[in-house]
Amino acid sequence: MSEIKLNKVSRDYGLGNFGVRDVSLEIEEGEFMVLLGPSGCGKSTTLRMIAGLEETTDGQISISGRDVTRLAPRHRNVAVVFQSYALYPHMSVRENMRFGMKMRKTPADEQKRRIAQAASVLGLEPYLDRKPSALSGGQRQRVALGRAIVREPDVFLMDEPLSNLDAKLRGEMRQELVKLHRRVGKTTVFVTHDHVEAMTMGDRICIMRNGSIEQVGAPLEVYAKPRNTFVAQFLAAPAMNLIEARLSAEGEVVTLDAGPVAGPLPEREAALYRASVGQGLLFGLRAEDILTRPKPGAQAFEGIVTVLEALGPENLIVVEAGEQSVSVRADRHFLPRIGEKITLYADLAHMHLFDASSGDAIARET
Amino acid sequence: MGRRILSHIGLILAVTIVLFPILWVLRTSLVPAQDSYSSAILPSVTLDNYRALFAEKNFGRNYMNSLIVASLSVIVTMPLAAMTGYAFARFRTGGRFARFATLASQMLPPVALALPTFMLFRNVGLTNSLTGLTIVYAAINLPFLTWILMGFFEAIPEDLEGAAMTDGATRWGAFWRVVLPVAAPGIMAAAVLGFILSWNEFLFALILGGSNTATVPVALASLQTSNGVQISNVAAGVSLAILPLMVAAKFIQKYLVEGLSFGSVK
Amino acid sequence: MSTKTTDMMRAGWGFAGPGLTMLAIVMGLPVLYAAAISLSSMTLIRPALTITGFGNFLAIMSEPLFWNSLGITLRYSVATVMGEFVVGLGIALMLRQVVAMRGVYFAVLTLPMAMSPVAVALIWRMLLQPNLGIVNQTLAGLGLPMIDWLGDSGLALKTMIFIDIWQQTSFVILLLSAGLASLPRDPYEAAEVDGAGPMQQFWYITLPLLRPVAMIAVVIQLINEFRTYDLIYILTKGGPGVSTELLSFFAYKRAFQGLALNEGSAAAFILLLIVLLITVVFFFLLERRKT
Amino acid sequence: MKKTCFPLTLGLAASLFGGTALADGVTLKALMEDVPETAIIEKMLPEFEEKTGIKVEFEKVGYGDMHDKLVAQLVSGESDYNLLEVDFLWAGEFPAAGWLEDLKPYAEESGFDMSAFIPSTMDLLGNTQESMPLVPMYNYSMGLIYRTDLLNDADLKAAYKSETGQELKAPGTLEEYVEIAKFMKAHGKVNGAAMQGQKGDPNAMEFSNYLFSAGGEYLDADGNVVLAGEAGETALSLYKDAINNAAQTGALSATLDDTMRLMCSGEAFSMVTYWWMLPQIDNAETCPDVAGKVALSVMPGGHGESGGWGWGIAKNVPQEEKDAAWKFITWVQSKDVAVARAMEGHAPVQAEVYTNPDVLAKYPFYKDAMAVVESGKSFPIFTYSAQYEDTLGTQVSLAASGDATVSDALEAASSGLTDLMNK
Repeated sequence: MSEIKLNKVSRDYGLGNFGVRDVSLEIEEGEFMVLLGPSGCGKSTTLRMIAGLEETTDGQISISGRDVTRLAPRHRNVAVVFQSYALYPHMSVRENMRFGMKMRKTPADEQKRRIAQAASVLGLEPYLDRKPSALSGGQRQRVALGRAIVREPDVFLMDEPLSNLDAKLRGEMRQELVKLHRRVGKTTVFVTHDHVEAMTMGDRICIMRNGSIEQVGAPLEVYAKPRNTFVAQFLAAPAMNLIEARLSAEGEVVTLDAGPVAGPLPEREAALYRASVGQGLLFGLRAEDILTRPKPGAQAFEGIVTVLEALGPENLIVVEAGEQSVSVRADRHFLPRIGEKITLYADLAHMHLFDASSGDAIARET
Repeated sequence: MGRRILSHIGLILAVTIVLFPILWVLRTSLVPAQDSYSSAILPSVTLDNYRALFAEKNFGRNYMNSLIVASLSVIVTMPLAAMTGYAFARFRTGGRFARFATLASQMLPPVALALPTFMLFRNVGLTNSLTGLTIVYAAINLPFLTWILMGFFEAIPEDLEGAAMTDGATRWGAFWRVVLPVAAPGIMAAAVLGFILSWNEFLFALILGGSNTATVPVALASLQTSNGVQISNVAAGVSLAILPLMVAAKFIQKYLVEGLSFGSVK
Repeated sequence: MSTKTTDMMRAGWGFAGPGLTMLAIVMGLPVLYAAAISLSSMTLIRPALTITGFGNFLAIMSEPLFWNSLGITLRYSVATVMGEFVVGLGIALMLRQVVAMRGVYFAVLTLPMAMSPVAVALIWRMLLQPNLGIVNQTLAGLGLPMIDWLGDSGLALKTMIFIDIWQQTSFVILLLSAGLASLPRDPYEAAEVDGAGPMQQFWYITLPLLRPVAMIAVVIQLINEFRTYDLIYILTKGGPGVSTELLSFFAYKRAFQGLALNEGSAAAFILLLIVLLITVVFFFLLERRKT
Repeated sequence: MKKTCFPLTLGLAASLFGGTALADGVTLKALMEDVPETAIIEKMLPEFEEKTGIKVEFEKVGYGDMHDKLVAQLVSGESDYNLLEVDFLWAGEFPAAGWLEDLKPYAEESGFDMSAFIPSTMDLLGNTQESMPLVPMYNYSMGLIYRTDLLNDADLKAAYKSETGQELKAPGTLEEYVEIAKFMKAHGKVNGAAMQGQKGDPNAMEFSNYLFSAGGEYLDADGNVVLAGEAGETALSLYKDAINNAAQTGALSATLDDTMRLMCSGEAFSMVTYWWMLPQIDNAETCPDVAGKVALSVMPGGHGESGGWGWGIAKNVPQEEKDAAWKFITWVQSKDVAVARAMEGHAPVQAEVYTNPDVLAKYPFYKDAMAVVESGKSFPIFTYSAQYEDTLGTQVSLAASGDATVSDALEAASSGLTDLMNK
């Protein structure tokens, strides 16, 4: 019932300066939608427009089928968790949580019940009477969450809520948020610039750039089928390797010429990409699709190791191949020396091709 | 170490320069009138100067007037200054022009304003009343306090109001329940400054006031008569005039520094 | 122009409305009235408000005494504000160095701010009384010559500048202390690591970071000093000769003693214009940095 | 005329809080200088109220603030102050601006005896055959107060004799006075003259005494400016000489207050001042160093500066208040009340008070005082008297400090006077 619909929504700052332009998006009831993008891409603005904190200059926003475009934030029944947490510094944890219910005239015993419940879920019981200034970052984060939960809003809106936490805590909170979402089951919009958060938390991801949506879809689907180089590169670290390439055909055989990686395409890929022969292309391959051992259909090439990052579970290697820097994700036992010349195998079964001028993916629909 | 000792020396010097005149005034207020100008430190001590001030000069009334007008004007002006400062800080209301025009309204010398103000106030029956003086002070202090408070509000994260508004508060509610309490130190600092300004103002108090509404500075100035300055009474009056601010110094200090530093630099 | 944020604009005017309305009525009307007077033939003897144009401005600008007052005012304001700033900054920095007694120092050093200028002038008049005042008595006691603080035309303005600095520095100390208190710690640590000494830290970190507060302090004080009136009124009445006749006192004399309300107002508006010009420069420098 | 443009809010606020008390019957309100003279009258007010049913309220402020406050009221539609205390310096300005009721008809109608007032006190306030803007209230004419003990000191006498070939005695001319004052400073271990050289009222008044003593005038009988004559030159030269060679350090910033303290502490031989300063200095309690050693005389040349306050009635008040104010004036200046005030130390303006046996018994020096009052000459009284005081003060100050030559300063003071009179 509490789905969100954005219909050609824009935020015009004047003088042709748009924060968000013509964004249309449907978020389903109970869905966890992640808005992902680099800073300044309009994701926070979009979120704030849903909340009513930012004016929508064009288009419509509806929540639960109700047009809220011109409604004040307080009439939208949404809860926002801010990056800075925005806890009321002059109120105790308990009062922070109570504030929203007080504003909505929730009965007192109901207030008490919800605060107690949220506090127990979030482990905040010992801190209820403390001021936010006496809490650690993680605790504040929980208070901000608690404050949103007790309100029992139609929609949760979270604006980079984890970015002020240290790495370990961030990982834990990620999982807790997912669990929480499963339990509460409320429609959630989550803004982040961190692709890991996006991949692990979202039911769907909406990737934005320059005020527009680039791609929307389930995490793995987007990962597997990025619509363009921007999405392809943004969604992973190390970013997808991109190499200028050309295809040439000779009878049935389609040959790839992407600098160091050159050779005939496997049969399936050959069929898929035949149409692009002669075009200016970008050849894309994720770091994990470059293998250290031969495999049928994988094209061998050589490179000189320039960087080796042993992460423990895996090693990240950068090699210099021809003029190209290529990132490789290798297993932890593969430990070449810097400067060593090694042979690698590009698994062309997982290759991507993009148009060199537009950056759009060459359709690989079968 | 070295630097700290040098600082102490410098500060003690500064304190001496500031304190000596004040202590000398206190001393002058406590010696008989004919010893006002003697260089003896305390030839004899008397409270006659104070007694005369209250018995012959109606200083008690002046003191009450000053307290009333200074307090009331602060009470009137603070909400207005807070709201205007908030509008300037958050909504950039009126842009630079409004900000500047507000400040510019303070730049005309009071001597040029006193008579026009008197005439306008006279027409609505607000001369010779504490109400009129309160309104003038509230207006005089408004721009300065607005500017000070603007600094505080700029330093308060906007998300706080966002949180309050999504929590169900109106814009006004967010301001009232969240922004104001958070800005409390700044508000206190501004209020103290407003009080001091009103407490010390002279020209408008003189022109707009009457016999029953004379404030402390007017009373002090009236001790400068054509047949001599009643310096011992002046000393007593000055001592009493700075008394409330000395008594509250600790409190004032705390709020002024805490309050002002909150907003002045981000 | 932009077509945006009518909602925010409405909210903004809603908040600013009451204050600005009050300001417009209580301050704005008298300012307009005074402006009208400055353009009229209104004197205390003939108090009809007949607009005659800029004659009053031309009249006073043709007087050497006016230019004398203007020159003195500029000198006075620049000297007092510079003095207050340098001394104030020095004291604020020293206050930062010490721990013990800091509260006491601070309380004393900010005390003059709480005193009415009328009271301050009366106090100093008493202390500097040339024959019996404690200052000259002390000098005499030390075998030094007595100094004619306010009666010597070469010295009177300097004495007034000193007295003004004595009182007004306290406000600058307050503002700068507050500014210093809110400076971030990190840049100093970074500078320490980079090998910067105390002087360099002051020059390259403290001063630039303090700039916004310092500019506010300077602007506020400039506005204040340009309008100085109470001090002259009680200390010198503009004398000896015309050596301390600041413009605001010139305007006052013209309006109330000379009964030429119109010319007095004109002088006041010229003063306003000068202050306005100076503040506009500071103001836009300040604003530009913010955005 | 402005009424229409007032926004409702102010009017509303006014009607809610506005606070002028409405009294039954007439209440007289006067702005008075906050000095003992005012307190003396204030104490007697219940008597007047009992007699007439008219309530009188005094609002007391400092001299420097009175003019501006009065002006603000008098230029407005209706003055709060109906009874006025007016300094002689404003006696030209106030009638010229049409702020004062002409009191001549009142005096004629009520048969109030104006001849009792010493003529110089009447002239001082701009009263003529044709009109009477003000009734004298209080006098502050100026004379010379000097130390008799120093004049009679044998050593000084001898030294003076050997230096000048003259006897040391009370001076008969201005030159002699300045001579003696300089001598005292050189030999007497005291300042020869305690001078109030602050620019404006103090030095203008002081210089006037020098001018009149030297036989000079501001205006001749036909109203022409004659300040820059030979006598003027002499007076200003002597004044400058006195400031530089006879007066105390800091004389150029000194006011009455400073001179009084100097004299009181025994550190000056003489001062040109208001005659009623004598009892304050000749007071064993407040000035033990000099009590019994001081005397008052008319300025050495025979004429000093007159000064005084007058009672006036504001024009912009209702008639019943004007009548009440007149009633008050006739009461407060009636013979009995005037004597009673004098007994408390109030400076009289009527000859018979000076010669009243009770008053003389209490204040024997009143016969000298009356001479001072009677011989007093007046500063020019016209619309811009107050401004002229400043113009003159500025030039005197410039000349005395050496920033202008005597003749230039005199010329400027003279042309300043001409300009203002023609304005």
